[in-house]
Amino acid sequence: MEHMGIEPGRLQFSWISSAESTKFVKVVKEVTETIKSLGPRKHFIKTEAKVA
Amino acid sequence: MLEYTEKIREISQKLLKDSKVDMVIGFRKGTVPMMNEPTFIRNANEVGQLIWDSNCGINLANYLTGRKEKIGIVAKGCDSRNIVVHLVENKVNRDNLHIIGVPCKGMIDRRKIGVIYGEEILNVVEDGEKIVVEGDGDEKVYDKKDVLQENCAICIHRNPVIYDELVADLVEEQKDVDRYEDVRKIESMPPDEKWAYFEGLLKNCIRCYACRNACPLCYCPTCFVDESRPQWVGKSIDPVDTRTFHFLRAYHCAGRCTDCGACERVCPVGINVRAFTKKLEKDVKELYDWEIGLDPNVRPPLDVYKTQDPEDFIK
Amino acid sequence: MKVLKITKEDLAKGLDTLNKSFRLIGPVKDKDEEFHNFEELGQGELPDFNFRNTRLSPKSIVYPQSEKMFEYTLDSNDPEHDILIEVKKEPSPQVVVGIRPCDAKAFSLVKLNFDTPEYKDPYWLRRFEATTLLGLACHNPCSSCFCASAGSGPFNTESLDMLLVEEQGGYLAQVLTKKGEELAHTAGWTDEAGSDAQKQIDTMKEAAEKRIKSQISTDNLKNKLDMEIYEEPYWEDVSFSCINCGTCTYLCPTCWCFDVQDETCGNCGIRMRNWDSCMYPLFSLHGSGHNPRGEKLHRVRQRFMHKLKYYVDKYDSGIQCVGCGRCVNHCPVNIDIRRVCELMNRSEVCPVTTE
Amino acid sequence: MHNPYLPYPVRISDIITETEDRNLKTFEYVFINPEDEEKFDYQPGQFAELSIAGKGEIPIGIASSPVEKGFLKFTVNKVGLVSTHLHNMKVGDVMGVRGPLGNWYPWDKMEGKNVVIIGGGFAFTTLRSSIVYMLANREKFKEIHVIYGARTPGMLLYVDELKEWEKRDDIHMHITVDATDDPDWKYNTGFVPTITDQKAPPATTDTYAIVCGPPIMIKFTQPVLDKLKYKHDHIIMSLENRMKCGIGICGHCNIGRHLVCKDGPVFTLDQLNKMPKEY
Repeated sequence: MEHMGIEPGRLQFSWISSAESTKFVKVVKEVTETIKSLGPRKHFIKTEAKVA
Repeated sequence: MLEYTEKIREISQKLLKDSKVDMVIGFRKGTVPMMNEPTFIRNANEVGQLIWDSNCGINLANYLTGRKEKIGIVAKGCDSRNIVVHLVENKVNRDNLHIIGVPCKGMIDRRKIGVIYGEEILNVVEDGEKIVVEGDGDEKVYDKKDVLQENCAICIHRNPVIYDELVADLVEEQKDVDRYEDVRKIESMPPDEKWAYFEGLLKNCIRCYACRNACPLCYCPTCFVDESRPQWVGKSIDPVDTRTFHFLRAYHCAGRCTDCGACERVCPVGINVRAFTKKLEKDVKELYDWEIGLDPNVRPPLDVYKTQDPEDFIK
Repeated sequence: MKVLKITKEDLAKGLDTLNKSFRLIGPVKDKDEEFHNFEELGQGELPDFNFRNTRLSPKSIVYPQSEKMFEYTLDSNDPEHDILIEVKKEPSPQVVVGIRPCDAKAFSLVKLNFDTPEYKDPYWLRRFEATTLLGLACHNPCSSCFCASAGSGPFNTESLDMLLVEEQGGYLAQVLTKKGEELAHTAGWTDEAGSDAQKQIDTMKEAAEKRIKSQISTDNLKNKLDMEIYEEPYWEDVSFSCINCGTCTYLCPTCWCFDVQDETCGNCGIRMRNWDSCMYPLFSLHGSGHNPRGEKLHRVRQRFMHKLKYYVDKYDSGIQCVGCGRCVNHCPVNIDIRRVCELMNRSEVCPVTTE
Repeated sequence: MHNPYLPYPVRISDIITETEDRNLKTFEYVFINPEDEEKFDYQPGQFAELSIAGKGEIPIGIASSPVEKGFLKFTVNKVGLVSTHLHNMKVGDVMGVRGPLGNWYPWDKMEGKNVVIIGGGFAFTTLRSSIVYMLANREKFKEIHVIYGARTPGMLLYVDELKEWEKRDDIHMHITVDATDDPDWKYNTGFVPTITDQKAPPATTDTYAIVCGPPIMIKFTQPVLDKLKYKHDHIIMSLENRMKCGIGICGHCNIGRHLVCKDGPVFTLDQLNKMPKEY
């Protein structure tokens, strides 16, 4: 995704077991913070199809 | 190339005569310059149709999917690697195949020659390492190495990796090839530039799916773009949908793509489709030190879990 | 018929004038690629006539690959929710400059499908009516062009409003329709050519036709029964190499099939149509999973049968092909309609045996 | 210019679950603009496109009859994207109907003739339309036979009407199920072709058979009709194919030079014999 121009940070991977509730909260928090700091998405936005 | 053609015919004739195979899949001479047509021969008397030259770029492994007959197949390096992929993915049974291996010296790039010649091309003759182009302009002679398909120019597996017979002695493999110069160039771009690069790349795409359909990996009974429940991707030529098709297709080829170049070769509007697949090929090479299609007995890295699998990208 | 003389300068000037009141579309060389396509010309931009034919056919000028048909809202507060509303937009008047006679002829073949006694396709017809076709005669047909034997020709004037014929220093222009006359008037092309202009054009036409090397024969197609051709054994050989992509159908100026799709974004959406291709299995797939043309042989046969047999019988207007050669040149696996046409057209001659 | 792709807005006025597997529902519609009903002038055998904004359209045979005024009825099998969504809709919901489309059973030819209707499964919809139409114009036809079968009693469509027709003496009903363990089942048991063999009247130049059902039923009914000496131009069938536009333009549903949506869906077997088997 980043290779084709999505800003770095927007795509994140994590592995959380169903038992790791604190890690889940932590990761969600971090992800939302990172995304918020990146601001609105510039690319890869599908609105009404651009057709004739 | 004449000796290749003769040997292919000779082997095919014998296979068909001895009823070792029901059909031989190979190429026949095309009707326009620099094009050959994949074909099948069932009758030993018709092997004269089979030919070999530097216009056999279509990946014949694509014609094996789902076939149940005993098949003789003419296979250059990349075709043979895709046969291996088919074997690994259980798409074809090794016992049903008789692989006629062709040590390959690269396929010529029809588009590239068209551009540098500039005028309409009427005939192209191969003379060893020279390509003679006849057309509306003057006759021109090119070095074959200058007009190779891009993937052939950086190919490091020209020899078939799996075969029952060879049509000629193995060729020397290319050494010290920088396979990923183009990928690195994109990697070094800032995000917006990357975005713009791919936007420019796809601007002419008409979503004819030639790239997908020429690809031996793309054998899904229903491709995700044809799915309506759920509809993963829109069907118009909206640029976001077009891009989604291309990059998702590339993902589906991750760790499976042999860089045979069929996708790029068949594109009617000249898109360098490999710009998508090669990044993943490079990643798989760097992360797992893996090249697909070399050994039918090893499972690919994205198929198996190993404790030492890299996981830096997982937080 | 009036023949005008237009110098290169007058052409440029005239096009500039036309560009003010029309959407002007002409062949433009793609900046990265080796081919030309029809593009909208900006103010002051001139068409590039240094081309044989464009990679994509100009059919999309009248029949875009994706086209909006209706709009709707799903917002239940809107009194018109869930009701499809016609998109109110009249196509702006447009001029296609430099269209080749084969591509123009294609419009007349396709019109038979979109303009029928029972139903009129408003989208296609409105765009077609808003379009003026300023053709460019072909002096140097490609080696794969077979227009002359496909019912068209390098100087064919069917569907054209005006035909430009390049000659020393400028053009002779045949004014063919009222639309053409108006166009010439607006553009300020008024110089009538001398009395021998038509003869001059005819001579050039003859010379161009002679340059066409490739041909097909179609004389037997009509006499054969559908099923006779349908059941021929050669379809396996013809279809073997096909990868079922849509290149042939999408590049073809006479392929018209489309799919209808709804796309919703939030509460609003559009119903649109997109080109479709009989090469795709999905094209004929039933909801039950049954597919009447489930094998690629069926689909390849369908394409050629449609173009060279069904169409011929249905409309009595010749074959549904203008011989532009796009599918011949760009089929990824070199399935050649000329070869298939020969197979379909050949008459079965029983070999005479002498004992 | 009239836009033939624009559906008439309609409101769902009733929904009936027809079969025990709940996969078949009959939808009754009223036109939102009353003047549209007049424009929607149809014949038994025709179909229409049911249109749901955001989902698409599906071609469905018209199950109501032109002699029934004030509403339209369609019986829809749940198979794809649109039909599944439709099955989840409620009375009062707004959607669209576009049509009537296609040709119809040859009513002018069949006037004054015997008519044998042979139907199976959920293909009985336009046949219902036809029966209601014929009963309303009873004097125009001679003998009317109806052979209709489903897998089980619970899979029969329009059960109440079937029972009503069964009671009449101006129509010969031969209802059948493939099998049943229902002790109260008082009609036939057996496949449609078998019942046709037993009950259908012999062929005359004055007798037309309308056959509509799943491919397997059609396949085995045809030899029975041949045995009974029905001429192929007296056997009338209704086809379906994947369709989009419904008006002969989009190219999807062709069989040879014929378009099922516009030149069909009704063909005689005689016509079908000369066409590729692409349906």
